[in-house]
Amino acid sequence: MSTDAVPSQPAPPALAVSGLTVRCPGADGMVPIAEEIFLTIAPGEAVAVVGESGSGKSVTARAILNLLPHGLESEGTVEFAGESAGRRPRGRRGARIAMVMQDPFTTLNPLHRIRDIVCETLRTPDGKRLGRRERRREAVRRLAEVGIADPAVADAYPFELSGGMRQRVGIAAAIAEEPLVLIADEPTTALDQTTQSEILALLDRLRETRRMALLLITHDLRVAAGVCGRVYVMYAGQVIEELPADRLLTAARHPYTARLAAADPPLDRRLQALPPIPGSVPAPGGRPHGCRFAPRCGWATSACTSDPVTLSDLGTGHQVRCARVGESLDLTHTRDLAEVTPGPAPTGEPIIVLREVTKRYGHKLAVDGVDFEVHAGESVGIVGESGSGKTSVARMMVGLEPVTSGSLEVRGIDVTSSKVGRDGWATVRSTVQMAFQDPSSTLNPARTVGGTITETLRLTDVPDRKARAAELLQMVGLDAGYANLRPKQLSGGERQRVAIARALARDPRVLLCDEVVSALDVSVQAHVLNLLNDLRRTLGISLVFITHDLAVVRQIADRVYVMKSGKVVEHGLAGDVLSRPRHPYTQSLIASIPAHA
Amino acid sequence: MADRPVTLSRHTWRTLRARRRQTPLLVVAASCVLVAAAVLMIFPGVAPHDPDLIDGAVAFQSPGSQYWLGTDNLGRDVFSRIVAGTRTGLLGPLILAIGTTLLATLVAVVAGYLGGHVDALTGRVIDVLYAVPPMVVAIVVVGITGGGWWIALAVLLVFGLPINIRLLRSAVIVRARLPYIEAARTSGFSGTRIMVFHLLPTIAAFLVAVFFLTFTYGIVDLSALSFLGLGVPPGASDWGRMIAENRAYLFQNAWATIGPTIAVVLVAVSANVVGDWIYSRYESRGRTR
Amino acid sequence: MRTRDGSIRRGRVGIGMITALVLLTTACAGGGTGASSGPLTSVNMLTTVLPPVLDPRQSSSLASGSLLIALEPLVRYDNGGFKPLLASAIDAPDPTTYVLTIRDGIKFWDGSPFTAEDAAFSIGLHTGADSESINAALFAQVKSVEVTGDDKVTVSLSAPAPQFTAGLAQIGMVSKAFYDKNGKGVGTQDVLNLGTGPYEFATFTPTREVTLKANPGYWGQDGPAVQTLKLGVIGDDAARMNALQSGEYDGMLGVPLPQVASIGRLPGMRMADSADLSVYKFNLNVETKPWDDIRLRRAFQLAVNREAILQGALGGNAELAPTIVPAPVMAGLSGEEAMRAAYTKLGADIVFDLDAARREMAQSSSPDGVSAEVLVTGSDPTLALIVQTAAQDLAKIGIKLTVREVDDQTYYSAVYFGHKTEGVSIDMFSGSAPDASNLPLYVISGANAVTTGGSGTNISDYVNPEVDALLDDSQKLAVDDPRRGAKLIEALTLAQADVPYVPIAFPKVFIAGREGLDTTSLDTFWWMTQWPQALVKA
Amino acid sequence: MASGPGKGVSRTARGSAGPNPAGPALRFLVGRLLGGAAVLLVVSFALFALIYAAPGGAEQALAGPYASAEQRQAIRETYHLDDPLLTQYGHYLRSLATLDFGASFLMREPVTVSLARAAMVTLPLLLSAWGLAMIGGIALGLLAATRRGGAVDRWVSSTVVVAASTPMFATAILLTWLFGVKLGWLPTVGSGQGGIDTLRHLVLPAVAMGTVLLASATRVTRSAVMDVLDSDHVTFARSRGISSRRILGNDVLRNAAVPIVTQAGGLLIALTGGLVVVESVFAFDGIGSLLTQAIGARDVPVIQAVTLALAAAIVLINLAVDLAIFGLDPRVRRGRGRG
Repeated sequence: MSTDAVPSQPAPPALAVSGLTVRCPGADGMVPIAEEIFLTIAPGEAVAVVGESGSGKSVTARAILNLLPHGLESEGTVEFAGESAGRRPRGRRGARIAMVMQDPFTTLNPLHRIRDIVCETLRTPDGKRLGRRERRREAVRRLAEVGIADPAVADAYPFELSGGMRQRVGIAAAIAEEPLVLIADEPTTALDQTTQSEILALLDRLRETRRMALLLITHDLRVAAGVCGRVYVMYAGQVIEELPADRLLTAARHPYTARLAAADPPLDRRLQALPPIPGSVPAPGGRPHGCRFAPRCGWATSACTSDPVTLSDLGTGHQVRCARVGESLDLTHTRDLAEVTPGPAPTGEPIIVLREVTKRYGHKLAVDGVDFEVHAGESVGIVGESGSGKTSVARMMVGLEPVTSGSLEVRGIDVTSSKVGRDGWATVRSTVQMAFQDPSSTLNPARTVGGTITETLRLTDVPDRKARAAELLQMVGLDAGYANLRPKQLSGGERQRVAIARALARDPRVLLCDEVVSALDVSVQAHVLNLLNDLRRTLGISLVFITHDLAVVRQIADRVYVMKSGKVVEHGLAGDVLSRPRHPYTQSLIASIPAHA
Repeated sequence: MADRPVTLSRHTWRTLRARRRQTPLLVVAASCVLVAAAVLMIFPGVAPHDPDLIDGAVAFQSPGSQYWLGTDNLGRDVFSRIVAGTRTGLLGPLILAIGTTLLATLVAVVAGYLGGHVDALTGRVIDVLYAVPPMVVAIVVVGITGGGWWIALAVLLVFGLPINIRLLRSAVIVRARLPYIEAARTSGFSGTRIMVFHLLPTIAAFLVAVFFLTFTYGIVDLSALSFLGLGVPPGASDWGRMIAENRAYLFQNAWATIGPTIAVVLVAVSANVVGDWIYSRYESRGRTR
Repeated sequence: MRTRDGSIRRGRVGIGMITALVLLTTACAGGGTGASSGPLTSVNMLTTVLPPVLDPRQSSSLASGSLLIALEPLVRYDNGGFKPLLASAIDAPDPTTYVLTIRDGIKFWDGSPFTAEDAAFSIGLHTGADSESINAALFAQVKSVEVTGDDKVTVSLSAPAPQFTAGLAQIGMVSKAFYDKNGKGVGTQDVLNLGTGPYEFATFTPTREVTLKANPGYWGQDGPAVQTLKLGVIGDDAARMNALQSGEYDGMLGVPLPQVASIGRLPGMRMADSADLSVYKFNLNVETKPWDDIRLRRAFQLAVNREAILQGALGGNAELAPTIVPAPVMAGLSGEEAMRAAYTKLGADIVFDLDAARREMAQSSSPDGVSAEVLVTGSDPTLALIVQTAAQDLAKIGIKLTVREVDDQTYYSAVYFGHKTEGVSIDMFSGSAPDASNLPLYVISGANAVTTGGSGTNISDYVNPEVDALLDDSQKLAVDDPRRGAKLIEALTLAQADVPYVPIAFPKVFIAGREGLDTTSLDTFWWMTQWPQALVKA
Repeated sequence: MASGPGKGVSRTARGSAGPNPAGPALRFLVGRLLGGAAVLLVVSFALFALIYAAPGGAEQALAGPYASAEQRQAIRETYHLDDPLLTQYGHYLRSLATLDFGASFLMREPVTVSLARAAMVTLPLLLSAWGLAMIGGIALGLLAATRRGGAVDRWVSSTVVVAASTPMFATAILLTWLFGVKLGWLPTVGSGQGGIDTLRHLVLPAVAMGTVLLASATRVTRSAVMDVLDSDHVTFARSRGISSRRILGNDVLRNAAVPIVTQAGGLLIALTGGLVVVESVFAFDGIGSLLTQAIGARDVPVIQAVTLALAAAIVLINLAVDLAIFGLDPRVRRGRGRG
């Protein structure tokens, strides 16, 4: 990736933010979410702000544009190319600074055609809005610049385009008035791997051709390192480190940044265990006095917790907010983590066997003739982009979706045949259980955590359900106290663990995980992946792991199936498939993952 | 099935914004009114006079120490009749609200969860009932059959169902597809168990909303019906009927009409206010984000 | 029908105009518009009922107030007697034949002459078993109606009917040619009707409003007294009050009893009252258990406090009723002293004595009390008030009455036609002709009981051969023979002893009018007279 | 890095938009009309059976209390009221098929004439009340939503709650007493003789009917507008420097229009319920009074005609609402279900 040379003469920074604090109404009075944020971007430079959810990075972006939602207040100075934005920056928005938002499916006005969205802000020299024909012509030109060659798209409606297309339209609309700074708030999180790399490449190209400053907000370190020159790392509402991008994954000096980088699963090898970060991000209002990361930091000392820590400059554009910055802490980095040598694939008897299974929704063929097996004690990964049919395969295995044709046997019982009686389903249920993707809706909001698990235990003949529930919670690393909490009081990671505990309540032979970690922060993801590996070892259950993230599947699966548009294009040992892919699609998938150290 | 990966929970600070909403004064006042009305309903004996005592000699007394709101055309004490009127004023709407909530929930949960032809059939039936305004049907049915109070209630109940079923059904359909319900299905729970113990608790807020909305419309519609002389027997101390009977004597004793009107409005407003407040407090529990 | 969008836009424009208008009207003087008291060119009067169709067959008693001033009858009622109008003379050679001489030179509004054929046709509308006319009962005895000469019509009856002349005074004469031309459409909003009267029909909204305009070419001498006349019906009490107060209407013919006090107190409104040929009464059906027991009926009669009902429910706007025929009407026939002696005796028999009532109750077939549901109709709120007042006293002796309000149809079908009540009913029965025999023939004549296949007006199904005999004898006597009155009084006294009903009161008829309108000369049969002349004469 | 032309253009965007655009609209329209017809049939039969079973009959109204039994029987024959229910209904359906709604027993005029006369009085009342409720509701809703949480929002919400809970007849009585009798500004009775006079007569009843529904219109508008204001595409529009006035008109109102239009249909239907009460209090000879009078006289053809007219109007209103949504929301037009 091109790292940008420092601009020759010290032109005023395209964007300079200092002392920016955002408060939101909390229980008693206004509670700060982000404090004393500072950042500068030179024209044409790409800078990233990285942080996990709850770090305040997204609200900072909104504060810069003064687009805070109802009820939030902000203070501090924001300057575009030297002049202060002041309280009413409306004049600046669009012309000087613009934004691309995260979820392409809700960013565009559903009732407007694409050409009207793109050219809405354009004016003729004498200030009038463009006529219909000029709007259409201008839209086609601008869409071409963001990589949409087909002129028909200009007349289409947003709901007729794919996620990637809509994001391109969003970008075209945002840069319509040649802004100095473009803020991209998690622009690719909602997209597939291949589309993600295309959009990032597009943003990079636009930055160069238009000498536009790019501020990329993301939770993905690899994306940040791959696209930007400098990175600000935020944690619990504070900037804790600023460093050049190439040092992010290898030479971070703040413990949190190092552990965060390490927790990111590598693609090329499988680690014994991913180094997790214990505990969870402190919520605004409940933040510790001293260094905010102290409670979770392995190297914390009394100095860290006594008084607030200030930034110290290490030169070459590298600043750290850590009390022990002087000492050289032995921060382990990804490259020196112990690798596990992949043992031979365990050869237990097959539990779930799929032969020529197809699944049709109306006129759309989701799954087209898939063969698949899961053996006892084995961990199988299914990888594919959205729309590849991997989730449909999972749902058929667990009986949530009927099979259109082909055979699907679970411990000898063919679920496709009509005469699967009550006890037939009972054995299927006790053989395979499922954990779901969205942490916020995987648990019943009206029930306590303990209630959910004891309710599921009702189907087993466990004598003392409460004790068994506590035991299950222990098994997934949560203490018994969690039993009487409500799902709303839990973090995303904790909710997924409870979901796994619920699945284990039926002590199944196979645990089916459908994108279980894709909605979690990297550090939390590490926890859950380690938990799943431990459960495999201790309980001897087999895993079916469905994900779109190749690096994650590398860490958990023995064998891997790669699916595209309803077909299995390649399958084999994880090591072979991921390091020496034979099918061109697998190769392009692997290539689209941003390079890393 | 487009299984696009779910985005990170977008703005965690939004969940912080649920400020601790202190109960506003208006809601406290409204609940006092409702409690007072309920007490009067249970102990009508509290009223200063016998509401049905007819005494021609004291007809049309204006409000004074003995008769707080004066007397009506037959010399009955207006205040006592308003107190006695709480029976039909509150009981009717209460029965209507409970009946509608139970029936609408039953139909909505079953149709919403099972889907398929059951849902399609319910949809058709709702379209039929939806096409006929409840008040017109009530007037025609009660008018023709000379039916009493119970028939009026039954008609309003049946024709009040469609709107509420639609409201609950859309809430159920959304929740029936969420992971925690699918998890219950994969765990092997029976359909009924899922509907009652898993689905129902999450739409509790909507049940409250339906209950209070029907209660308020019950007050308004039932008093309108008795205003037209349908439902409650003549001479009964029912607010709607009192308003209808005493409107002709607006000049002798205006309070005989204004009194019950204020009673109807007060109870209806209080029910509305309390209903909205409970709904907003409850609603956050049902939501997943 | 306007398109939806069109109407929305116009609706929005409409709203704009209304608000502008409201501001405009506040500028000019508020209050009513028609209250100018110059020479009376137009009179708007409220009334209680109007016909659904401007056709004599569908209009009886009060509703005919709007018809008889346009479709003139053969003879005009004139305080007690009948003076010839379209018929110059009526001769009755024998009790069962009447010969009518049609006056010549009478023209319809369109100039066509009024002939004997028209007269015969007009009477014929109301005769015959299959007649659809609401007044058929008055001509039940008519066997045939023929034209016997270019200005003569002979009517032959199957039995003597002293009320025949009173019947003639109630039906308007119409044009046979007009009816043949318009058939079923006669009397509807677009067709209206053709008559000879001083006023012509202008506009008509069924049962709601009739406007008439003066007929310049009227054949007779007392021609139209005002240019335009409007008769309106307003069902809602408060709306009626507002209409009178805001001056949209100049008065009301037949003010409902509950509103007599408040309308009377309206500024500039004068009220006159006169005795009405109708009676509020409780009916006790002698065929329905347990009311077939005379002692129970007597207990009921003793426990009804008629004085309290008169003060409370009727607001003093009525007179105590010793029997079912009002005193002045009976006096007109049987002479003052005979009526007074009989009425004081009848009145003395009906006394309010709870102890006596309890004694009767003890010896009756159901000593430990009885309960009954009494139906009332919303169109006469006084019925409900009477039953509520009476129920309070009756409860003291164990008779529990509950009230149920039903719509007119259910009430008529249960009380009058089918007699499907629980034995006790309340009604206000009005006579259909200004003759003393009218009420007794309907109420106590065995022929009108449902059990004998009659019309059902004998609500208590009271069949007493002696009473029937007396009534038949009275029919055979001449119209103004005092002995006819004596027989009627004897029949009423006999019937009263068996308590088939408990007469309560004769309501008064109240007529209200602004200054400049003389309401004193109008009585309960205003609708058979030239009431506009009487109103405007002052 | 491969950054070729976007591959992900979904098929429908290119060339003709998916199956022919009229497909979903036509199928939908026919479905609605058939549904509506079925509804009318069910309603009319239910009514017929009800009146058939009810005590009393048209002959009592026609013949009057003094009529003899034979006369009443004769009338029952002429209007064949004694036939069994199904034959009577069959007879009625046959005449309905030839669009002959029959004549009113009582008023002897074709039912369509009396219905038209009544409709000329009721329609202006209905539409002005509906107009008032919708215009007022949208204005207040917008006001409250754009000043969310402020004094205006709280004030509007509380007054709206009171308006929603006051029965129509209570508002009617209050208005007539205040404006009609006390101040004498406006006529309180009757439907006026055309032109300005009719409009003056319309004000009080329209306001009485409108206030109750003003409340729900405001609530729906407020919540719909607030949802749109919170949505991402409004934030994206503001981030591009588009003026808030233009966003309000072009973005917020258009997106909030769908729930508002659905509500508008619901309001009009609710209004038909309140007709009877308001027409009796203001002595309007509209459809409400016609119905009450017809019930009193068991005038079967008129009862049928009025109820069918109301039911048909409701079916048409629902249809109009769906067509309006078709126009507003391209997703519905392309058969992708409601936005």
